[in-house]
Amino acid sequence: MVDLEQYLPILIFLFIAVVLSTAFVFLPMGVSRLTGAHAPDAEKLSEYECGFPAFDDARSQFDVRFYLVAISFLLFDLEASFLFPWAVSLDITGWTGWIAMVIFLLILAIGLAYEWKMGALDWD
Amino acid sequence: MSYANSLYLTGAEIGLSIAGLVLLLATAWTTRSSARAITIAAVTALFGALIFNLSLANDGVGAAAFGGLLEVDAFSIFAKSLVYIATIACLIVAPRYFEDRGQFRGEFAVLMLFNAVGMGIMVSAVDLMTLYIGLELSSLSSYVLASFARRDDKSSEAGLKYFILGGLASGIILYGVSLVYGFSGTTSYDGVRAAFDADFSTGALFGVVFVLAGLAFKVAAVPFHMWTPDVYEGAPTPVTAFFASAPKVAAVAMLVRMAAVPFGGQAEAWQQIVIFAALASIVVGALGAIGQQNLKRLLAYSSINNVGFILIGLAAATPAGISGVLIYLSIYVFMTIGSFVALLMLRTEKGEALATFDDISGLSTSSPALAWCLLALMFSLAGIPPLFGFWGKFVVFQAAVRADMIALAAIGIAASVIGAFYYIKFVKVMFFDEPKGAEPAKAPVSHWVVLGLCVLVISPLGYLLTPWLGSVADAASQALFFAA
Amino acid sequence: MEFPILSLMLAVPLVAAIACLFLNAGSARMVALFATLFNLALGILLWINYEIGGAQWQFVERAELFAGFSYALGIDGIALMLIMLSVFLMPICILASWDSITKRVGEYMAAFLLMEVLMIGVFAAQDLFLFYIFFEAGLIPMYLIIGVWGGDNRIYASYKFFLYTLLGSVLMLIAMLWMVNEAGTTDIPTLMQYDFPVDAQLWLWLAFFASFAVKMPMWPVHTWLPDAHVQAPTAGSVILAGVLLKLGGYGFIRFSLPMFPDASADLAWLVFALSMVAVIYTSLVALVQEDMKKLIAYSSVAHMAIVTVGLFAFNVQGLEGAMMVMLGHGLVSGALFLCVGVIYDRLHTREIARYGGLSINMPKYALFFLLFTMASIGLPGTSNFVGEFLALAGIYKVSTFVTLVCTTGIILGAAYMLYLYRRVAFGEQVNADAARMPDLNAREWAMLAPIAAAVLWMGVYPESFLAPMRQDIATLEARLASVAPEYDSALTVGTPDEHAANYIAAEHGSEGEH
Amino acid sequence: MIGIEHYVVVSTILFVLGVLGIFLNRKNIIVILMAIELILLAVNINMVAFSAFLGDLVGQVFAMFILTVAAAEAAIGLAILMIYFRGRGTIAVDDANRMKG
Amino acid sequence: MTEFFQSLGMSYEWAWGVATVAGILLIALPLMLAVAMIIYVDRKVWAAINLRRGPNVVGPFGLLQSFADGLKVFLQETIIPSAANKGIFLLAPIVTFTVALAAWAVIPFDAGMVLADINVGLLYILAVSSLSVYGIIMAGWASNSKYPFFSAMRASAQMISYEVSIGFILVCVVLFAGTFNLNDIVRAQEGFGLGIVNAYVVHPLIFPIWVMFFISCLAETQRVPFDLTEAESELVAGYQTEYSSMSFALFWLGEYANILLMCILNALLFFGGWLPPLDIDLIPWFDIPGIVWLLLKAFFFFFMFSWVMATVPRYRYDQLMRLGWKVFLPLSLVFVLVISGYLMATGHFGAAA
Repeated sequence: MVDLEQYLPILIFLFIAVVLSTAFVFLPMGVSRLTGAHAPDAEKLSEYECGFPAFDDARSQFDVRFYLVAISFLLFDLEASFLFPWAVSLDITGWTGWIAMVIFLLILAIGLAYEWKMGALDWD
Repeated sequence: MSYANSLYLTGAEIGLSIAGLVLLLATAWTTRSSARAITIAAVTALFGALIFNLSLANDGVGAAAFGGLLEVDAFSIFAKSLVYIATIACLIVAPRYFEDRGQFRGEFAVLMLFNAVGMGIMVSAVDLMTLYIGLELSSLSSYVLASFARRDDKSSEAGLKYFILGGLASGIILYGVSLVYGFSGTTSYDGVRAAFDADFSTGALFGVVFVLAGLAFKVAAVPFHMWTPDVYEGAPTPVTAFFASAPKVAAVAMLVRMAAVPFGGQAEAWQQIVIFAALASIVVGALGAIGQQNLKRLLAYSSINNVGFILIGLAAATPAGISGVLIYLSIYVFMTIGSFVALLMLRTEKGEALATFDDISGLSTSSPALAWCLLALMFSLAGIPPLFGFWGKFVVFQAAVRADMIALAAIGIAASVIGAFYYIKFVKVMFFDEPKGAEPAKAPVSHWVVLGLCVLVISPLGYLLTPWLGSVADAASQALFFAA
Repeated sequence: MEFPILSLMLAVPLVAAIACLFLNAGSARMVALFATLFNLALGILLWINYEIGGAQWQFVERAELFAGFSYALGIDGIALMLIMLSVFLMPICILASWDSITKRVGEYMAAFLLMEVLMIGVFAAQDLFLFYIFFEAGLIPMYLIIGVWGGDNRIYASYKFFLYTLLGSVLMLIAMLWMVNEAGTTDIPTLMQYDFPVDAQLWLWLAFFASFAVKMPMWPVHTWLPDAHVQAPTAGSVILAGVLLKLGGYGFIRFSLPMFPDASADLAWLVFALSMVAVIYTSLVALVQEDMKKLIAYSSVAHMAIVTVGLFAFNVQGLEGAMMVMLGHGLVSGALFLCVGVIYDRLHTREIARYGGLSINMPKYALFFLLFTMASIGLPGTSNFVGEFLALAGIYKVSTFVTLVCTTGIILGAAYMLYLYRRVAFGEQVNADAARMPDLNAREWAMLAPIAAAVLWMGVYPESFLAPMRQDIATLEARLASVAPEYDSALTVGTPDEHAANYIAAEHGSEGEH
Repeated sequence: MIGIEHYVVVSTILFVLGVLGIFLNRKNIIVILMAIELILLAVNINMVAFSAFLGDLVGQVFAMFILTVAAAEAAIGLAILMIYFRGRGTIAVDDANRMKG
Repeated sequence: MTEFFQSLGMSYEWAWGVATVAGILLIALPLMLAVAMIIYVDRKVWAAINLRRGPNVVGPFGLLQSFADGLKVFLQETIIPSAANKGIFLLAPIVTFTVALAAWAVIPFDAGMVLADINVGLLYILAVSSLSVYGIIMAGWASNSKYPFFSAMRASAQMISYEVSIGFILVCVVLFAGTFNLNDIVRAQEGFGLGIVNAYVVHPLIFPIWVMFFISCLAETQRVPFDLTEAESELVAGYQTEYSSMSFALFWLGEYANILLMCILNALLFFGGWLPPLDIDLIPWFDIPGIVWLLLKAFFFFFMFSWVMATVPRYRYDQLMRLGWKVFLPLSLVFVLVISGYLMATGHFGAAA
């Protein structure tokens, strides 16, 4: 079994970090009320668009390529996750493991090549 | 066991994968006009795989590859051959359909190849992990295939629905698999069987139920059939033909292997489920089809109906039943591909599909040959002798009767009469009604060849195959039952 | 191995059928006629070579196929007679459709030839599943015949025909599967000797009954028949009434009775009850029909009810009578449909009221029609008389009541048939167009005359037809002997009265002593 | 101490939530995709928990495979959803009704 | 540290708890201090290269400039735009900053001087740094305003693009080290170069991947020349446009904390971490604490960050993506193969393996 105790400090760290950053967000709100800096008005609260009122919904459609990047990332990053255990056990799996990974990466590379050629990686 | 041997046994999959990858690059580096050439190359590769696969029947039978992840036995060779044949047929008829819509691209063939690889792994997997990989490889490419006609709203909706319900099915299977793994401590089929024989707890039962329910999704058995009509209707027709044939064969084969090997010792646990699914599928498939106007939708219900009959063979839980399932599957593949190819040929000069009963009314005068082929196919689907479809029903019911499930057989076969109602409606519309719609355009030779072959197989001449088919199917089912 | 004449009889129409699909109308007709005539010749050859009193199963052919399936053909006398009936009617059917069918002639002829194959196959099959395949396959051509070439309401009729029959036969299939599983053979002769467990027999019998009762057709599942008849083209009706209905009777005699004797005995009351209802009910219905074909169709139901009671009388007379009624009815009802067809071709209506006084302008036709009407009623000297007499005699042994009811039915039969004849052939010629109809032409002569001859032959010298069947019926009776019911009107040999009216002298009885 | 049952219960809850998310959700298809991911997540919890409990690595390897396939599945699902959206202009569940019968 | 508190009479559990909290504070508070100082340094370096003076008013040499800025934003009004999704809007900076802090939990400052000595430390860092995308995308989405939205899209696309190649690069390092434990990775570098240099980077196969890593770090943290997310001429202030007060500052803090983390990682993974540069006791530098070495190295890398910022023009977005997907990704893939092949061929695996 893994020594899970080592992870406890991380949990505590996370907790403290959350408390800290929450405090940073909310404290100034209180402070500004005390100092009187808190004075919102409609103009101030409208979204920023170079002085114009917003033309249309900010969350309009966006370029499909962002989405392609997201998908590519998803795939490549997860394929990378196979590399991590492989990397630390290469001495155990030996040439078999190496060849298997070469094949795997080759397939991955073919996918990349296809994407590349089909223009999924172009931004212009 | 050497790697060379493992690689040899999985030669078909490896070959197809390499072909798929090479063709993928080829599609990228050539223009769209090369799609046909790529399709031809894919067909060639599949033929090669088919022949190689058949050649394994002599020297590779009963061998496990990669340390017991995959097994090449008579069963897997049988199922794989069927899968390859179905895939080849669908590839041959696909180009015209997509060209009519200006959407034919080489990726179609590539996806089909990968799908074939996935299905090959599915049917020969003897480990839950390989099974999952094969299943997903096949499913993922299927989702894309379903929405391949991108500019068609229906196609994308079909793809979406197939994806969602397919994903759900995978999830359910996986959940079951995780329970099976947890309660047996292993993922190998033999190991699971041994563990279950020793101790079959409630949790394990849940696992089995989940796995079977998920697989029922994949084979479109009631009560997990609701995606089928929509997907079949929406997907491009060649893809629908494919869905109704190859993945169904693979899923059923996988289900059979699952039921027979890892859960083989717990037959009484799953038999009830299978019986229910079988009867429900027959009835729902038959009733649902009544009143359908869209031909593809009708055939979708027909496929649900047929799955019911297939499951009757499985419900018998005997080698004869499994053999019946395989025989039924083989005949079913030809029937269903033939039917869908015939639908594909029902197109106007402009390439629009003649999709409803109104469109094919009086077909026997405008296109007699096609009408006669459809007639044979429909009667065969209805299981009327002397067409070959009868033989499939015959063997599964024989198995059920031999397993002392007379009530099951009686209800099932009586329900088949309901199914006959809409099959003969097909005939009625083509032969008895006056022509209303447009005449179908001339179909390409490739379609005629595929259709002709299918009709030839399901014609009474098909019975010439029975001795051979029977012995092969028997051998295949024996492979399963003695594997454990 | 002797010459495979049965296979040849199957092959000839099959080849012709396939050929017809690709031929134009004229040559398709010729091919069909030639093929059926050739088959008729083969049939005669078959009859000539059939050795009466020889082996029970003759002309046996057998080829093992697979999974216990075998291609096994062979006939006994019963099958021989029914095959003869089929091959005899076929050329007549082809002739009957010579002019009246104008669309898709090739396909039509193909369907008919296919029917012939299947009918011969059913009667000749000696393998259970082979029988089933032939039996069930008949659905397809018949469905097409009714649906494509039928009348206005053909679709409804074809559906009804198809689904009723299919439902019946699939239940039979299940029973067959069970039987084969139990007995371990698909060989019909063996199964006929096999004793199934008594409790299982009940279910098996019911399953077979479901199929044969629909085919027969028995009340209340007869409703497809009038529809199918009315809508089918003339030749379709002929083949339907002439041969297809006999499949039910043949099924009883070949399967239900010998294979499940106990169940047959136990359920004979059911058959009797249904048959009695059928005889009376359908006769009454026939009386009020306005449509000629429908009338004849209902009369068929009544006649077939006589067949069923005859069969379930479990004695030689009943069985022989049932067979004779089947043969006779096959000819007569076929001929009656032809008669209807003849005038239908001229006026295109089957409404009785549209005709009248045909004996004036169509005397030859009226003569034939009269002969067949009389035969249908069962006038002595015609085929049906022999059959009905024997059947009723057989039933009389079992139950007086049933006989009484059935006889009433026959009387009713006389009523509606004569009523029909009167309305069509006699009376005033109210309709001008009907009055202008020409008499029979040569083709129609060629159709009707052979049937008339056969009807008379059967009526005058039934022995030619009974002889081949005698031994088989005896075998069947022997098989049934153990379960034969108590006769409620058993004719026992009486002791002569001591003092009869014409008594002379007992003392002089022993003249020999002197 | 946290035993195997706790993990199984959590995964079961997640699984049921996922299934319900698919069937009860009448708004947005994206939510359905997330529900599918949730199911796979539940499976992974099971796998890893069992693996740790049994001291058998196969479960964790399996979990890796599931993760990867889940990613591929998500990618394909989003791609299909995008095609669908382009054609239809909506991703509301109730609007997926081009086929009826 | 636990022993120290135990010696004060606490039970083990209490001692451990207090020690852990103390450790965390010992990391977090100096980190925030360091961030403040590093912002100052950044501006100074930049100014120096531009031949300006930089901040020089508040405190000696302007040293307190960052604190003055901090105080100013602290006292500002927090504006929450009316169109924003309030909850997510406020959550975004919290997530960003929390994540930025959390990564530090596994950084070893000296031999054994680490809060959580987990054996998959590198993986943990990779995982946590992936999470930072969430803060950005949440901010962009919740603002419900065009600039932040586009900026967030850009930022997340950019970050994930480079994360892929960072993943492969880290695999290369792991191949050499044979472990994911950061401590062990550092130890594995002891005397790596010809027995005297304590750094992976001297290896001809590693040097190129370090270059890639460094550039990827710039992209990952949206530093010049990859600062397209807040390219002022295009997107105003990027995804933080709608933020004000401390919420705004938290993004900055988080960003600089990440930058520092990257500097430290450079040092840990390629430059021997807390080890002295050479494994020879030339001057008695073995006596210098490891943390000093580490911070020195990290500072050097930070100087490089600033240096780049001051001298390199900004990339276009298409060039940025091209570099990530078409250059770094294939290159790093090739390096994975080459390095693993090389290691297989030489049998030269990491010490810890």
